[in-house]
Amino acid sequence: MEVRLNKKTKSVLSAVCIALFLIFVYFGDIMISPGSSWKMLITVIEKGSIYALVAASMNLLNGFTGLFSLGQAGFMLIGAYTYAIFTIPADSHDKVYQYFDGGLIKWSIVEILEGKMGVLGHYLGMFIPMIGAGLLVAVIAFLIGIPVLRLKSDYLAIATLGFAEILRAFFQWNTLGPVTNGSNVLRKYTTYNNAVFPVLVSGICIAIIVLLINSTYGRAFRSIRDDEIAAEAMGINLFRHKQTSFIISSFFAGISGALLAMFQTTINATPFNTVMTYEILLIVVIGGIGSITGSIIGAFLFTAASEWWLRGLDAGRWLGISASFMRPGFRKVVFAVLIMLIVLFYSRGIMGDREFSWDGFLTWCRNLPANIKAWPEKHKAKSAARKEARAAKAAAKAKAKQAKADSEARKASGEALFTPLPVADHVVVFDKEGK
Amino acid sequence: MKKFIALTLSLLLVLTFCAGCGGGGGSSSGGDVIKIGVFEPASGDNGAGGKQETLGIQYANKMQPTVTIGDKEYNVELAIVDNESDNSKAVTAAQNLVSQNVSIVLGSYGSGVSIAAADVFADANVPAIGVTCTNPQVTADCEQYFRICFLDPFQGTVLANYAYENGMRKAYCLSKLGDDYSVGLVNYFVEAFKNLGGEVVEEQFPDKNSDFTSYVANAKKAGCDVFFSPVSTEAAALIIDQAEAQSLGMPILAGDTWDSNVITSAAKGKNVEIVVTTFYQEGGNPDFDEGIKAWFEEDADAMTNNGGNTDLAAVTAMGYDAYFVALEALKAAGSTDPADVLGALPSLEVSGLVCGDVSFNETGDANKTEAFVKKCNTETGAWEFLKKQSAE
Amino acid sequence: MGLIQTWLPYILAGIAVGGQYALIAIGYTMVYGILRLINFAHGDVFMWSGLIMVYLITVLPLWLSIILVIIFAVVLGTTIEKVAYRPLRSAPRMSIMISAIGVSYLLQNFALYITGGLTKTYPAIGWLQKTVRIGSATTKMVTIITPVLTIVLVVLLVMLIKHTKIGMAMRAVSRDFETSSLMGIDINRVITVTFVIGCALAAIGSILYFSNYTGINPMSGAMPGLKAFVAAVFGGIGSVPGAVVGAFVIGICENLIKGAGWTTFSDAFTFVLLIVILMVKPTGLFGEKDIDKV
Amino acid sequence: MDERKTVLKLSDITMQFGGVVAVDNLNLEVHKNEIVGLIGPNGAGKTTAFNCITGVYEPTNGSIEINGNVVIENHPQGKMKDTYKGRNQGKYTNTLTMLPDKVTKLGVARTFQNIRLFKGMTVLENVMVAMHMNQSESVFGATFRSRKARTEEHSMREEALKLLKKVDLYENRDDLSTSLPYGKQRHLEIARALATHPSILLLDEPAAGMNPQESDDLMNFIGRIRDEFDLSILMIEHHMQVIMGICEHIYVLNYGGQIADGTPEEIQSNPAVIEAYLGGDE
Repeated sequence: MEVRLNKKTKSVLSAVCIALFLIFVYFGDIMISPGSSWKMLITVIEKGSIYALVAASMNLLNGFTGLFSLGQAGFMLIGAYTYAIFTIPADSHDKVYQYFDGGLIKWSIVEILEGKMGVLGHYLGMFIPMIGAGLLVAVIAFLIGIPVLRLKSDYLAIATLGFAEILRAFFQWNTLGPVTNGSNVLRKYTTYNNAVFPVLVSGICIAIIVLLINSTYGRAFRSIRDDEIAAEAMGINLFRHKQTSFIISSFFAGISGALLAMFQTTINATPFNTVMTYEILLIVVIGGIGSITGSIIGAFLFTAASEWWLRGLDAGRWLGISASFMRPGFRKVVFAVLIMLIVLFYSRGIMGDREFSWDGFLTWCRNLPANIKAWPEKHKAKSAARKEARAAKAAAKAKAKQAKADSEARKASGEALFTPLPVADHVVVFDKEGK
Repeated sequence: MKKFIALTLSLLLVLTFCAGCGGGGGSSSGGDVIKIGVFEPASGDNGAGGKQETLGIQYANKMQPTVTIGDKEYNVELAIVDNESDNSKAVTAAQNLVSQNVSIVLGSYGSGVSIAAADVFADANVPAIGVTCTNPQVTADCEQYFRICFLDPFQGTVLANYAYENGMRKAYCLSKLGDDYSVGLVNYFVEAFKNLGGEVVEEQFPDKNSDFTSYVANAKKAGCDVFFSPVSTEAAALIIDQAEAQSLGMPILAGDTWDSNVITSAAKGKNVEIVVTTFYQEGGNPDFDEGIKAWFEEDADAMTNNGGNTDLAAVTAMGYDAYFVALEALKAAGSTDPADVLGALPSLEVSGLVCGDVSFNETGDANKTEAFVKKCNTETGAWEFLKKQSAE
Repeated sequence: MGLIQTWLPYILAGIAVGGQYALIAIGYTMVYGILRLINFAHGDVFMWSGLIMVYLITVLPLWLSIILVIIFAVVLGTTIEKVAYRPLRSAPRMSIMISAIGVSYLLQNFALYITGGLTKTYPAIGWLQKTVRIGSATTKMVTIITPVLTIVLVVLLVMLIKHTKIGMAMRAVSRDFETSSLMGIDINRVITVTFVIGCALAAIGSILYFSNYTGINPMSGAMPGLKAFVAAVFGGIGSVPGAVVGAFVIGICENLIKGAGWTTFSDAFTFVLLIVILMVKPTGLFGEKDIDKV
Repeated sequence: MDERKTVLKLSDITMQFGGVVAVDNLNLEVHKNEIVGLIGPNGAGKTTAFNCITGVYEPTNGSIEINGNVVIENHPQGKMKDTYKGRNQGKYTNTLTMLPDKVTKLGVARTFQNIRLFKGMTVLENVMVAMHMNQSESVFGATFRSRKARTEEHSMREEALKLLKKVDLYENRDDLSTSLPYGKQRHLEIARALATHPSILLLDEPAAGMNPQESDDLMNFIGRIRDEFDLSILMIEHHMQVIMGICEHIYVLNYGGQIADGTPEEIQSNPAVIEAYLGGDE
């Protein structure tokens, strides 16, 4: 059974769902008391939406353009710092830059605009440095891309990883202290006051990414992912398109960095290391490489699991089970094992390369009862098939063993060792790149 | 099919967790239980120190598991979260504590995570007591943050004074890139040392570095009189090792982090001279010393968390004190409501603690005027008390 | 003369750490040569070898511990290959690399759980940690042993690759994976042997490295691992002598940079070197050019 | 000889990899609306020649003219100077290179020996990708759906659908490209190449793996598109029936070298060709 809705119904449905979600987040943040465990849900939504944006931006590169880049944390770092540096209120500079005589930049965009335009200026003052952060990251990505994007897959990965590490050292450099505060945290900068802010900003940015992917450029990116040589033969300038994708992805990574800075309220370069990049990559993998919906789901699941649901595993009590082996660190082991299981057995992730659609969702819902009913049958059939396969394998093994024993016996009896190789008239040479 | 199973499973998971978390949080906040949050690193760079500090709190909780507030007796439950020594994880970890409805929070070891979490505590109006985070920024702009230890400007000056008084004129200062504790303390030390007329060479090492050969060589090359490196214990052990290998030939000076059995066991049997400033001198309160050592002996987990032996770290004693300060605050507030506890803290005066009496000044810092100076006896692998040093 | 005296300690340290990187880098370069896979978990195998030593030495004599550590590393490495890489052999390149990152994440977190995040002190292996004097510099015995042992092992390895049947098979597989499998070479066996050699060398490297820098924590493998990989790229991936040369260059440069006062950028330098070499000579010092088939 | 305009001309093209000469001094011409065959045993260097024309490889020596302009030219340089084994060293002095996408923009489209469709995309999308280079909207305009982007997208879709109708793939337009049967995948690859508006089409073994009936159809198809799209075609093929059936001129390669060229009749009776294919008597 398939469900097909017309376009208008779908738009209305989507709009209603989004509006409801935003209202829930907005009032949730205001009304839920900090002492309630549901507050954690809001925190997870905040952080999850930020990670969703950076995961989507990484997916644009890895999943849609086929560029294996590991520089995301480095780009977030620049975004976070750029935003923070320009929004620290003037009278906090002495405290924040306590070792650097109040720093070099002694004003805040937010304050300047707020003085001139009031509340509107306040938000404008937040958006300008945020967009600025994205643009600066884009410029840096442009520069980094010139040498790096000519490299092949894994060299590209390791080179972008290297750049991220260099950036980190650079931002902690004492000589730049008057701007970056060296090794010390940046804080006191303007942050949002309701969780709906990051959700909304990430949502808009992800929508733009989706629009891009569905445009003619998105098609060109996907063709590069599927087959670089064929794409080039279709007149697509590889370098230019890779660069475009890299710059746009970095722009959004920069924005999400700025959002993360707001979420954390303090920023330090240390956590923006390879582990952070790996986490983002794992979110993309869990969700499905090549699915933006998947990245979003993955981001929320990842954040919720690691920051909330599995915390009990560290404290020794989880889902009513308590055991002495559940001590600090156990959560991360369980988590890593889960990720390995996904990578090995569900390598396509939750969504594969499919996206959410109302038709698909409703069809799935409608077929759910039937599928559940049919499940035991199917399972039985499957396990039977598996059993058969196992038996066949065992038989083949036994046969091979027998053959080997035979040949040993023949060898022992002095028969000629020469067995001609089967002559293949057509040798298929696979592509080494595994394209 | 596989996908379908996976989806249902994850859906189920989500539901159980939501239900579990929601229900669990609600039920435990009632009754006669009061929660104290422990915001400490159990992993990452400061994992070792964080665990030792937590041990002090746990031991105190074991000794005094109840508190009478008003007329009612409450069982004290510790809600421990791992902030992973990571500023970005600290925020959610702190939020996690707040959402468990804790009345007061203790911690953290390491100033960076405390600074990062300060806003969460401020938003929720939950009071926090820093145990050994010495960076002035922790309490400076946060009304909710108090602390029971001395501050870096004080400690830096004390160390500089000690160095200068003992005839050291040129100091090699090594801090860790991106670590606000060591960078901050070095900064204050340098300031004070230069004021006294000393000379300094400053260097920083990057994250995850384990090769300190060149730093030791640099100190020797510069002809320094003292090697000042108030870094985490992880790096400390490696520095001591290299100092021995290259015959450093000058004393190593460090702050409170080095007052740990990690250092003594690393230095044992080696030809190095290590001097630290700290909060507590073993033997200052024999009852406490014996009690906690006995606990280490009987509880294998506690022993492991203490680094495998019963040597006592200053941060453990501080953790112990912090717990009692929290209890006093609860009693003074006469309520389990975080806001009331916060109101009671500024005027609180607690005596009878193992590391000296505690009262808070207007920024919320403890009024402390002296630090203990200790030296490592490399033959016995134990700390020897040298003197009390003030900032004057 | 004065110049040498000043710089000798740095050069000695550089040679020592370079030798240790070299032993790790061989594992990277051989695996990459054959599977075209950056084995991100290799640095963690190295870390685990160190960790296991810490636990073994408490109950067993030194010689037995060393042997067991090497066996452990080999078993761990080949198991990783079997469980995490082999099922994905026909999957896209990116999947297998992600699997490698996942394994690395798992190994680190498991170590975190076991050690409780505390730094373990590596046991003192007798005379390896003895202090010796060379000219103006004092250093540990291991500093002098490392380069010698490294060179000996590498010579043995190169001989193995050049003159034995399995070595020939390895060269064939690294040249052309599919064709050599059509020629009747047991690919899986070659890959297993590669992992065995790589991990055994990493285990020996871990003994030397941690004798020199005696603290082990779950992240101890990450940085040496990355640097060793850079060394492998520098020397030309797939080339064993190249990896060794690259490792020594990186080790020495890193220490000289620290000596020159640029301590903030000592790690960043490694990556600058990587990017420069990839720009100027993407195939590394001794690498061979790969031609795409269309 | 042929009075028609020369659209593609290879002069002394030599491609040497290390010490192996894959293509040795190839001279070849394709005239307007002509169908030219390039044949030879396996490993004779036919596909390498294609790769030189399309800019995938840089030839070691020689020059390539497209529509009368020299667009690729090279001569042995650097280390190759001493190791060069081919002829005509010193005849060429310029170095002109061109990336594959530029060659395609000049009107040279190609298909591949082992089909290279975009696996994750539908049939329609595969064709639309090939039209991407002719659209002029910037990435911003395209993302935010400017009026221009919408009209261009619309006309691209219309044109692609029209093209699919012509190659009998209209019904399959929303299928994944890899789900098509083998023969249709070949058709799609050709349709995709046509979508770039080429004047010269390079077909690399279009009939590989086809039965006689299918190859007959293919022959008709190639002839049809030649007329309909006003193309000149250069094709590599092993099916002699196809080659002899539609090619006006045939070039034969063996071990990189050019051993013969001429009309199908001439080739069929050429002793060198027979020897190359059947092996001469010792």
